[in-house]
Formats: sequence, structure tokens, C-alpha cells
Amino acid sequence: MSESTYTVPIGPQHPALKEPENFTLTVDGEEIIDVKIRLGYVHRGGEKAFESRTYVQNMYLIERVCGICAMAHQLCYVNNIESMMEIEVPPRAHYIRTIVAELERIHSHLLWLGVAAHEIGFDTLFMYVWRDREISLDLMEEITGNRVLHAANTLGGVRRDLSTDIISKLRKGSKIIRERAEYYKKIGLTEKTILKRAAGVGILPYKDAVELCAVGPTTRASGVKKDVRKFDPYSAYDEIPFDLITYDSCDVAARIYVRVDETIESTKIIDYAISHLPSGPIGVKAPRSVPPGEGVSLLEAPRGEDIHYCKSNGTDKPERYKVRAPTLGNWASMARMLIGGYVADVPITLAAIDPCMSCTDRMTFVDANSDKTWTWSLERLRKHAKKFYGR
Amino acid sequence: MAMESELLRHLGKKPATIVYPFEKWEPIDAFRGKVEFDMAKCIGCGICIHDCPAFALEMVGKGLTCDMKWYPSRCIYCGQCVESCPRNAIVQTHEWNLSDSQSVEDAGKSSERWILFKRPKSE
Amino acid sequence: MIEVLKLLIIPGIFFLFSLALFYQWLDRKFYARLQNRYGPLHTGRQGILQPFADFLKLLAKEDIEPKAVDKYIFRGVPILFLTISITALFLIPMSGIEAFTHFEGDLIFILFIMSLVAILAFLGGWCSTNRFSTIGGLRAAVQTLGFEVPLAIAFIGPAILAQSLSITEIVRWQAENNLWAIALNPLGFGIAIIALLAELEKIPFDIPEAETEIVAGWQTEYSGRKLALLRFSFDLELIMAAALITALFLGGPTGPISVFPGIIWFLIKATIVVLILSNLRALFARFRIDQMVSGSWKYLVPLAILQIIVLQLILG
Amino acid sequence: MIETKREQEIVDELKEKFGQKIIETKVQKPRRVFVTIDSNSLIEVAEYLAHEKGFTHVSTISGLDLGKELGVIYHLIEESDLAITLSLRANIPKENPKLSTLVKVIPGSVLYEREVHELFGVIFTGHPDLSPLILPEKWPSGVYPLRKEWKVEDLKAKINRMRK
Repeated sequence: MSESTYTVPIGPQHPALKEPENFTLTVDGEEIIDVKIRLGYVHRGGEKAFESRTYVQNMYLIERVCGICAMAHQLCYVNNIESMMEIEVPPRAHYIRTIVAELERIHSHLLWLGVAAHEIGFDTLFMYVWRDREISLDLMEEITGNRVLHAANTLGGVRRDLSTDIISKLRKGSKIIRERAEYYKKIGLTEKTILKRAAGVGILPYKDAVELCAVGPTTRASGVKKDVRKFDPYSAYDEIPFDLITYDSCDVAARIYVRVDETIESTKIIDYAISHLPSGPIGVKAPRSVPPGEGVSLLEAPRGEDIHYCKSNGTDKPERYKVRAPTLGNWASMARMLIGGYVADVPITLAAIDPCMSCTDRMTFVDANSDKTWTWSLERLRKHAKKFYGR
Repeated sequence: MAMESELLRHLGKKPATIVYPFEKWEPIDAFRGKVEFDMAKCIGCGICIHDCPAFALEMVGKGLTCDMKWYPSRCIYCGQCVESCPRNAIVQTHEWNLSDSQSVEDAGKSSERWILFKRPKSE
Repeated sequence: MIEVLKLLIIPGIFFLFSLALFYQWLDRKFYARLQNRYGPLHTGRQGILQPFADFLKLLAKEDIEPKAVDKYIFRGVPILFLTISITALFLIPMSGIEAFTHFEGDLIFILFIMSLVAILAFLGGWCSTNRFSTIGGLRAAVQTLGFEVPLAIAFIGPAILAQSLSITEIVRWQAENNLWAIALNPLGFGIAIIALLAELEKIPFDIPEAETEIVAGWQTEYSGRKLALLRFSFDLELIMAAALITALFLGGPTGPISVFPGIIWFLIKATIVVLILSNLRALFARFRIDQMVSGSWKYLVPLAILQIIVLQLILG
Repeated sequence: MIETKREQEIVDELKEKFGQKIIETKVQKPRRVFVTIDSNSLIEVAEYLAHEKGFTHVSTISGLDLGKELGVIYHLIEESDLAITLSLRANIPKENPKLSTLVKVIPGSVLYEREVHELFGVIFTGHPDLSPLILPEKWPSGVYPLRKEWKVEDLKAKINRMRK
């Protein structure tokens, strides 16, 4: 390869990205020197929309911030509003919410495991993992009526109760999922071709993970002990014993193992929650408007820490509702991971933080079909390359 | 080589996928499908219109003599209207394949398709 | 006249084309069943006409040719791909001991054709001035460095046994002493299978066409008729690989009980080889280009040389 | 309210160390503290919290439109088993909304500051690269969509004009 570098645009439309985001990789041969991030292609102006809808309507809009972790966002929103209204949610509702949240974590992690396998060309694992993910989707459909976008919560509790036969199905399903997850862990540890593509790739050292405020499995794979279910417990997580999974090899392989272990942990949480399910009502009546004030709520979504900030002015519409989805927390560390790697590693490193673009983009009201054509000027890059080689 | 035993084990087994158009899929009873109004019970209070997150409901006329218009393309099938209705006049059926090529009777401002639930002529 | 008929029909073009489509169907169906799913199903019985339907669909599709592309090379690559695959197939015996044309050294000619295929892939990628196909073309060229040498050494094994460099002679030697070459160099058989996987650009070596990294690699700009020809020549190459393995290692179209004609034996053995290739395809993740080349030079080449040494000791 | 002992401690330490630079504090419930500070002592307070008190994780930065003023809230989370979330708020006038960047203290805030800059027009002095993160290239400068004066309708009109 000649001395000059050239830019490889990954995105906005690219087979490795399920949703459009745009990276400009300055590449010298296969090695990546610089990464520039550009987001906003599926931006739907969520926060402006929140301000023009009532708290009841927002419950369904907040759910559509992300198609995969819908329950996570809605639970975070409901916790936030309920704590500002100061209403007491019955314990049975807390347990049902925890069960559905954990089922969603299983479905999201298995979905990611399949996509990651596909990224490195292992389509067989992709097929098997997505077949087993169907068990968790069917269970969620049984409980809430929908595979995803379940609308399981309402202000003050849960909308549907768990009947005895759903509980027996839950027990059977979680046992099968645990066996399969353990099998995939064995595969992940022993299959050499996966290790070749995942071990030592996309390194995010502990110091960078803390400094760049990475969240979720990405940061736990670098040894950082941060899990909202532990440091700021909500719903029934303070009563349910489960352990915090961290690995410290800081690479894509560690992220695979963290997620598979968390799937196994989720099945244990579900089993505990079922056997200790308290009886009683599943919801209380909630007023329509929220007293003026502020509220911050945190939640451990499958991809990481999800934070909501609400400022209310006493009416039935929020004055300001800020959502920062987990993926936005990981983009800064993503750029750090890519530099120094190979172009061939971009898809798996990118997929390793399990980016959920629809979560990240929801700020302003913009129809962002960026008709930007990608012209790469060699001069500017050559200057950049000289600076790079000069260093 | 780690998955070889798994692959061969599945060679003879029945595939996990169903052949959709030929093998039918039955919705489970918890399923939230097409919205239907029981206009006998409806008192025209409009809470469902106020609560609908997708603005998919419209009232034709006023109070007790109104008819209800429902836009299937806008509706997100969340079931909030079923929950908010004080008279339980709204029900969600199990019907799910709602797309068809039926022409739109009333053009209206948008070419969106809607279903009108008429008040029963009981007087 | 019989000669022309033979050329056109039985072990000739018609047979090869329909076999190519059949093997594509077999490969996709077996691969699907390994992954616990159906695979092609609706066109013809159990989807057997699916490859033919795909081929026709592609022929009917719009054939987009970007302006910035070097027209002659861009159009020439698919046609050359097809012709090269067919010429290679005529050198391998399928219906009897004799191939259509056989001369001393046609084994070397086949090896030359395989590297020609890789050069064509590089040219195809280079002339369609799309960034992804440039990377794909480069990777195809680099990948040849990886698998060419071990493949050649692995093929030398049976040549040493039969003391000749002509595939027909090798098949004749195996038929006379009814001893399959695989018995004496099993390691060569393994290395040949792996190297051919790389030549056919199948997982774990579909690096030049890695769809999740560089869209469709060097074939990104091809569409319509050109893509149909390319896809079809890949199927022909699959037959060439299977036929080569059967001819060199599994005794070609000869069988212990000579009640079946040669061609049936050839079909049985080639189908087994295709199933092996398809199983391997379902088993691995894709390597990175540097891992592939370093892996083949660190492991495949020494093993191949070891195989030749062992062979010489046995014969010696 | 014995559970909020630790929260109260932090608020008292802040008050005692920075005095009237701390405008208002509120301990809402266990693990939730809201503090409003004078905008030009932001870096000082943030450094103190990050280095001495272990608030090293900035979860996000929320922008607020308060009519005449713009509010910028830094949600900092403590590194401990039961972590407190401290929302540090600085109000700045709308005319020249200037704040010094937090990137040197906590590098993780680089993207959040770009976002607040784009949507609210807050200029973070010293930020390495305030290029657009979300809005398309041809977005007219000076239009900050999340400010209250921009209603949804006229944003729509602006986009249609922009697209022609």
C-alpha cells in the first residue's frame, strides 16, 4: 500500500450496521489510524415530542425509543414518574416487572450473540442462537401480549397478572435457556475460529473504560464493577440475590462471555422471582398530572446504564424529558477501541458494544436523511498522514 | 470444530422453522389485535381519544349520538384505550392480518384508511 | 460425431451445467439442515429448481454498469471466469479413465488455472473502481499466496505415486493397482480439502467476499447477467474442486465392482466431497486475511512437505 | 430520614468548601442529590467531586430552556456499592451561553457536550471538536431545536425550505 492513507466510510448504509451510523476511518492499508463519529440518521426528535404529549401517552412513545430494549426504557420512565408522584407500587408488580425486564435482557443478549457470530462469519451459531431466543420471545408474548414493545407497565403497576400456567411455562423456558446458554459459553470458549477473531480485538483498557464513562457489558468486560441493578437497585432487585459479572481481558471475547454469563444470571433471577412471587394487587390508580419538580431515574438496560431526567411543571405534560440511552455512553470508548485495529475487525468491534442506534438518536425534531455525498480529499488526508508519520 | 456434534445431531431432526404460508400461525389468547367498539355502551366521553398515544381515534358528532372513527394504520395496538374506557366499550380481538387492498370509501384529507363504528339505531 | 455428442451432452456441457445447479442445491439444502432449518423449499420438489430460478432471475435483472468502471475488463471478467472453469473441467476424467483432453503436465495446467481465477478476481475488483471491491480484490490476490503453495504440494503426492503429471495417468495408476491415493497420503487429502475451501472462497476463507465487512468484496459492482455468470462459474468451480479430489485421491470414476459405469462412481464420490465441503462451511467463523496467510504458511506448508517426505520413505 | 445521612454529608461538605458559590441544594430521596452552582465555578466543583469524592462517571448532560436562561445539568455518579447520583446544575444567560468544557476533568463528557451545544446553543470553551453530531450538514446555524421558542410546526417549515 502506498504511503498515503485513504478513508473507508463505514456507513451510513453498510451491511455490518443494522442501523445507520457513520464512521470515517482513516486507514493506512488495513490498519485504522483515526475514527470520526457522525450520528443522527434515525433521529426522530423524541424529546421535543415528549413535551407535547401527556404522561400516559409518553409511556408508549418512550417505549419506542428502542425496539429491542423497549421494556427497559418504559420501566425507567415509569419508575421516574412514580417516584415524582410519590405513589407506592405493590410488591407483586415489582416482581412481575423484574421478570419481564430479565426476559428482555435474555432476548437482547441472545440477539446480540447471534449478530456478533454473523459479523465474524459464523452463520451456523447465528441460526442456533436465534432459534433459542424464540423461547424468551414466546414467554414475553404469553405474559404481555407482544414479543417486543410489550407495554407491560402502566403508571402505578403492571397491566397483566401472571397466571399459574404462565408460571410453569416460565420455569420450563428458563431451564432450557440456561442449558443452551451454558452450551454457547462452552462453544465461545473452545471454538478456535471465534477466539481468533474475538480474543485481543477491540481492546478497551480499564483506565479508558472508567475515564470515558463506558457503560453496561462493555465496561464490565474491562473489569469495571458498574451495574445499576447493584449500585442503584430498583423494582425487586434489592431483594433478589444475583452476582455482578465482570471479566478483565478487555476485548471482544470478554464482552461475549459477560453477556452469556448475564443470560445465565437472568434465568436464575427469574427462577428466584417466580418462587418468591408475593401475592396481592398488581397496580394502584395513578393521578394524571405530576406535581412540579425534578426527577432522575437510572436503570440497567441490556446494553448498559440508561438515565432519564424529567422536569415537570404540575400539568399533565412534562416540561422537559431527557433520555440518554446506553449506546451513546459507549461511542467515545468505541472510537478509542477502533484506533490501531484492522478494517476487518471493525464490524465485530462495532457489534461488540451492541450499538442500538434508535436509542441514541432521539433529540431534536429533524427528518435527517443526510444527502451528504462522501468525498474524500487526498490532500487533507496526506497532511494528516504526514502528521501521523511525523509523530 | 466444537459444534460438529451439534450439527450432526440436528441433521435428522425436524427444522425449527414453520413453513408460514402453508402452516398457519394461531395467535395466543393474550394477543392484542384489531380494536372494536361496542357503540351501545359508548357514552362519547372522549377519554380514549385523549389517552391514545398515536392519535388514532376520532369522534364523529357529539356525546351520546357520536360515532367513532378508528385508523388501523396509525393505531399501535397498545390497548391504552381499552384500559382507559370507563364503560369497557372497547375490546381488542385476535384478528391480526389487517392489511388488504380494499379501496378507500371516503377520500377525506389524507388517503388513510379508517373504520367507522356506527351507533346502533335502537330508538 | 459421437465425440461431439459426448462433448456436448453426457460428460460434456449439458451434464456439467445441470450438475453445477444440482450441487448448489445440495450444498444449500445440506447446509440448511445442519442449521436446523429448511433451506430452499418451494420451487420444484424440495426446492430443487431454486438455483435454476435464481440464475434466470439474475439474467432478467437490470445489468448496471457504473460509468467510472473500465468497461472491457469489467465485461470480460465474468466471461473469462466461465470459460476457465469449463476448460479446467475438461481435463478431469469423469465418465471413464480418459478425460477429454489429457496431456503430460495437465495437473500443472489446472494449478495455473486456479491462480488465474484469483488474478481474475483481483482484476474484477480493481477495475470496478468501488472502494469495497478494491479491498476485496486485494484480499483475493493475497489469499492466493496463502493457499496456492500447500495446494500444489498436496497435489504432488498422487503425482509421485503415479510417476506422472497427468490426471488421467494418475487415475489409470489407481485403477490398475486398485489402491486409492488417499490411502498413502491422507494428510495430502486433508490439506487439499482446506486449500480448495480457500480457492472456492467458502467460509472460513470467504475473506475476499466478506459480506459483513466489505459489502460483497470484489463482486460488489456486478449485477444482472454478469452476476449470473459469476455465480454460475462458482458452481462450476465447486464441481472442479470435487472432481479433482475424486480423481487425485479417491481413484476417479473407477469402482471396485465394475457393474456401474464410471460416471456413477464419479457422482457418488464427488457428492461425498461436496457434502464434506458443505459441512466444513457450516462449522467455522471467517478468518482475517493475515491469520489465513500466516496460518497456511505456518501449518499447511510444513504438513504438506512432511506428507511428501513420508510418501518418499514408503516408496523409497 | 436516616438513610440520606451520606447524601447530607456531601451537601454539607460542598457548602462548607465552596460557600456562596453553591446557590441551592436539595436531597430528594436516598441516592438523589440536586445542587445548583454558580456557572463560572463549575470546573472547580467538578474537579473536587471527581478527584476527592469519587464522582468520576458523568452519566449524561441535560440541557434546559428556562425562558431567559439556559440550564446545563451534569449528572455525576459516585463509584461505590450504593452510588449517589448528584445532578450539578449551572444556569447561564441565553445571550452568550458560555461554559468551560468538562472534557479535561472527565473525558467521557465529550459527546454529551457536543449534543447540548447542537441542541441548545451552549458554547463549551476548550472543547476539542464541537462539530455537528446529530443535525444534518445543511442545518441553518443559529436554530437550536430544543429551545422553547422553536415550535414543532416552524421546525417542519424550516426543514422543507432547507430541502428545496
